[in-house]
Amino acid sequence: MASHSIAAHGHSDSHGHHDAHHEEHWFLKYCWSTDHKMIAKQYLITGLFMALIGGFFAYVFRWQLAFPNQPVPFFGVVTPASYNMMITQHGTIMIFFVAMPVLLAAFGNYLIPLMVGADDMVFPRLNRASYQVFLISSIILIWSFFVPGGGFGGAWTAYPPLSAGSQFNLTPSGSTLWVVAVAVEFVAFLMGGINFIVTAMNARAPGMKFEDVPMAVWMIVIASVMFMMSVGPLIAGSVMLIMDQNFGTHFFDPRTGGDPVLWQHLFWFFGHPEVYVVLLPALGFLAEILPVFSRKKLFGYRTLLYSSIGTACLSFFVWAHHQFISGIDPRMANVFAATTVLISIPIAEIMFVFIATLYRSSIQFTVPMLWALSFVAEFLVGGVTGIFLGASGADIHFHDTYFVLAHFHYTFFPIAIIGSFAGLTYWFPKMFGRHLNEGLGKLHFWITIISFNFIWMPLFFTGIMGDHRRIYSFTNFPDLMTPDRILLREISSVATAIMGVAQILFFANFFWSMYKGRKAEDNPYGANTLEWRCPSPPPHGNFAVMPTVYRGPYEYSHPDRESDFWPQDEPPAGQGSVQPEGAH
Amino acid sequence: MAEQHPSHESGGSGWQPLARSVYSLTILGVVTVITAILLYIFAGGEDLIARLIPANSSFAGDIDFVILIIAGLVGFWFFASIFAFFALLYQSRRRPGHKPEYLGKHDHQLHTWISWPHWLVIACDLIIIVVAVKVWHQVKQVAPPADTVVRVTAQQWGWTFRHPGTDNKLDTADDIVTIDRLHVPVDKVVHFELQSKDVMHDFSVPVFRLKQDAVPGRTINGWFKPTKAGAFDIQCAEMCGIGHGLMPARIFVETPEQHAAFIEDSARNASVPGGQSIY
Amino acid sequence: MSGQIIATGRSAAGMPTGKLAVWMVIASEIPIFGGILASYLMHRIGHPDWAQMTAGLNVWIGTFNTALLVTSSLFAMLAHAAAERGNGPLAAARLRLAAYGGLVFLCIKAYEWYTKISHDHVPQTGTFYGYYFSATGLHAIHILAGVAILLAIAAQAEKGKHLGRVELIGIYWHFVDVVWFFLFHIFYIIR
Amino acid sequence: MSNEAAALEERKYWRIWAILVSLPLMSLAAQQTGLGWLAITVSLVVMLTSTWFAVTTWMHVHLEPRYIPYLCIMGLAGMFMFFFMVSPDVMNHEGNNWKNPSANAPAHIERPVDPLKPRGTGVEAHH
Repeated sequence: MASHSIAAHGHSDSHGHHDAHHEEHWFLKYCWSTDHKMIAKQYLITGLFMALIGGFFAYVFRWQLAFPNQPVPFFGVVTPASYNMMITQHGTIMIFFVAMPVLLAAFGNYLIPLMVGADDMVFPRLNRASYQVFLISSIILIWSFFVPGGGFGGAWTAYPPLSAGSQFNLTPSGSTLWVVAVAVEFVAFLMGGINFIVTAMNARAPGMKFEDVPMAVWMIVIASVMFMMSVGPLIAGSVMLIMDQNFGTHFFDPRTGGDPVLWQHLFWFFGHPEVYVVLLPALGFLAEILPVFSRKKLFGYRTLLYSSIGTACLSFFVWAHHQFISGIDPRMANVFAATTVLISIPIAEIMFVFIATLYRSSIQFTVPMLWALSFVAEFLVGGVTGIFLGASGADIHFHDTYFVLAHFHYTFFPIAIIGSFAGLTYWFPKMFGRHLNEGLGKLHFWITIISFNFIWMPLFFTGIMGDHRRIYSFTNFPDLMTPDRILLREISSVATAIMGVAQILFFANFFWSMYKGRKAEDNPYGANTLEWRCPSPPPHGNFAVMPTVYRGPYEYSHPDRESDFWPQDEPPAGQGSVQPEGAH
Repeated sequence: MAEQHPSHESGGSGWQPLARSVYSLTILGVVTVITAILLYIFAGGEDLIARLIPANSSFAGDIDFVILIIAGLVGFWFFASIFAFFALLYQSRRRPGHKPEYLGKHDHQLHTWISWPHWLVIACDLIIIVVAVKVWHQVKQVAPPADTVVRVTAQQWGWTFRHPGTDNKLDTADDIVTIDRLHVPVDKVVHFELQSKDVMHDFSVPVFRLKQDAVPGRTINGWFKPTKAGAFDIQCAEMCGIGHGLMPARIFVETPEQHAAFIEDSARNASVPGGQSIY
Repeated sequence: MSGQIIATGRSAAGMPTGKLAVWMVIASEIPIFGGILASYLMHRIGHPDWAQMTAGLNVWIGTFNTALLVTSSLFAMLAHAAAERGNGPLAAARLRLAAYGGLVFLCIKAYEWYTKISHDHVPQTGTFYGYYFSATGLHAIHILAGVAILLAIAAQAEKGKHLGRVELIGIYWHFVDVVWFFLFHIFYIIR
Repeated sequence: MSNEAAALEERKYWRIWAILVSLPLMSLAAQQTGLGWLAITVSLVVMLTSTWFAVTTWMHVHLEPRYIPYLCIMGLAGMFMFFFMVSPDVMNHEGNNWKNPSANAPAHIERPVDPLKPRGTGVEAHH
């Protein structure tokens, strides 16, 4: 194909410059680098920083809920406006500015080129641009807290007309900056996602067939495709919302033929797949960690892959279960209830695959393994409680109560926090060339997990008892101020504070080990995937010799071998035949 | 670390006894749990939820029943998975002399792990869908004939309730308009017309298991039938701005005599004349 | 691309990396335009009374714009043919013609908007105008970006560099063209 | 690629150009007849055919691997599903236990609205 040869030629003749990365000015090295590993670390640090902000907000409003209208330590008195602002920004930050950058962008950037045996992303400068756009968006978001009127306080779903009219939300510039920040961030992740997809599809090492791709890469690619396919309507919708806010249009304004319900659909058509966009990378980390520390082949590679694709497809048909009672036609609720409950099938299969992987394995309870196993246990709670909300009849009672929040956090805390910790502790030796402190890690793990369950288990019950979300003080509701409810809220809030304090352990461990930790070998865990076949930390260009892949990523404890792992790029005994590039 | 674990087992051989033990153990524990739950639900345990929050409307019991049925079914899966999970964690912990097993690619027996639970999940899903949709249809899609109609108008940040007066018809001269206080007779089917003046609100009465958003520009109809007299909270369940936590209201479920008295003296001192000023 | 990136040269998926990326961009654009068009359609079908506003659109200008875009796409196509023969300067000249077509399109669109606004047919005065301005504006932004990229790639092709990119920008340019087919028929013809 | 083959290909492109220019003229003519149903049918046909021509003969989608058209078709299918699952709420102005009188509020207002000045609700316009 003529264009093929010309394209290849066009790529090959632009070289000869932009070499010798190592001897660059520190600014070029740390802030202007096109190296996928440095960009991944930039995403990681930004995400962790945003996580601190979001976590602090969570502590403040939990404390306000348990001890209403008393000054919160380290913050002061919480006004309704600041309460609304904090819950809104907590949701926005944790979903769009922590889970997405850390799970999808940071680990996607770091792992995809290493795992598929490439030396970098296919579009390094696009990659750098995507991080810089993301940085701008998070700066805009933080800036929006300090503008006159305060940050946007209309909940992270931003239902108009509340979000559209400043005479309603009383945050004239905060609401606009919020929408702008989110929309700009979508653009950044579109660029990054296209980069991920193209890299994983096109830059695979010679001999790496579809079934040899590590599951983490598969999951990140599926998530990027889902994001690409679902975010479009919300980008259009946020343009419309910005025009409603600033140029007096009436897309979502019922007073002149607009329709508020349209925004709900535009938002949730993206908003539900978004949950799976961040879920799938976390599942991918599990699929890497569980086999390594149980020294056993992943159970049912194909089953896991097809279930994930099925989940991805199905998740496009369920969005309106967030709107059962939000003014949609009740007849539509029946359709969406059916599709929503059916999505439990592929998710259940994924859980079965993980549990079955442990059967007759040899489990080693290291810190990453502990995080991965706790993901399975906690996510099961979140998964089964989701059925209550998908079933339209039961959702009448549960909608917008703390039961929803508890369910959501039992799914999202494993995804965003446990998944990130699992990935961080697992790949830390590769990222920074040093080992984390095992004891500190275990201490941090146990405190976090126990306090997490103490935060959210009580809120299931306050939710059933009718506590509605986003209410800054229950003192106005006599039915909700019974002693048992107050006790449950206080347990949850105190646990929140404990968990917040426990994170100091992690950051201490993180930064101390980064410089003082035990030096890490290239392949400390005896893992098969390609990222463990290059020095840790990998140099610019990753591999001394570009690897060739001969087998799947999960060949552990093979009966015919002395060592219990079999790296993907180790030539089979006797034959060293290199398959041509771009086979299949 | 892990290189010292050569394994000379071929996939599949000798795993069945252990699998059977894990299966039977799991199934045993789970079946006991599920039977206990279901027995509890069917043998007069419907008020499991009602012990947490009173069920004071005609359909509250049905919604609680949906919740409990789902609790039984997903409880089955939850305990099955957790039981198998921890059983496996213990059974296959790393210890001397314990060799991990290599999975052959075409070991079809292993796929019983996936296949039969998979069909069971589908069966449970169908049950849940049927039950949930049935109750949803009865609560949200159809309504029994109305004994009385009230108009509920939400705005930032308060509620306006328009009761039909003595003639039991809305939009007449003798309508009673109250702020943040809704009076309804007990054991009567009350239809409500839900409207919003500015942003989205949500008319929610937890003790009735009743919740419906008020969308500006739309009129949404619903119904409820209180079964116990008393005064209960009305919450706004949709974020509606700074005062979202500050728009509580009370619903007064009254015996016929109390309700007649309420209409009586409201008509006598028409505090809000006709309520036309509200609109 | 930057550096001696081996990854960029690979094509394990059976097509050049740049082309794959362009198709991904197109696949991610489809929901953006699809979302706004679907929202417009369900409003328009629900509001027969919008006909008085849709009747204000000048269908002749729209048709001329369509022909203009098609012609500009033709030149992008011819530039691709020239590039495949390795004739850089010819490809550059044709790319520039395509870019000028896009610029003229923008000028006509600007005139059209001007007439609308001068009749007080601004987005504030009706949801239809809101949809009209945002949809055509979104498309105009894509045209603007396309013109810029066309000129940049023309400058490279002049020196015989990156001839492979001529085809890539061509694909994008045709896609913008196809989007305009939909906008034109939905806004101007069907009304 | 030899020159005459190239010239042949360019002539093909010109032919497609002629088709693509004449198709909108057809729909224009159909619309000028003033028959609504004719305009709609013709323009739908023209929209799809011209898209088909552009995508196949200019974007050469048939030369790409199979998953490229599938991906684009998936996106289109998603938008169709979006339309058909959302229009019951947005396109209809009344449904099961709800009605939307504000949708019939005046769609065209003479002066731009001051976004800061609240106007009456559609409900009010309805009464």
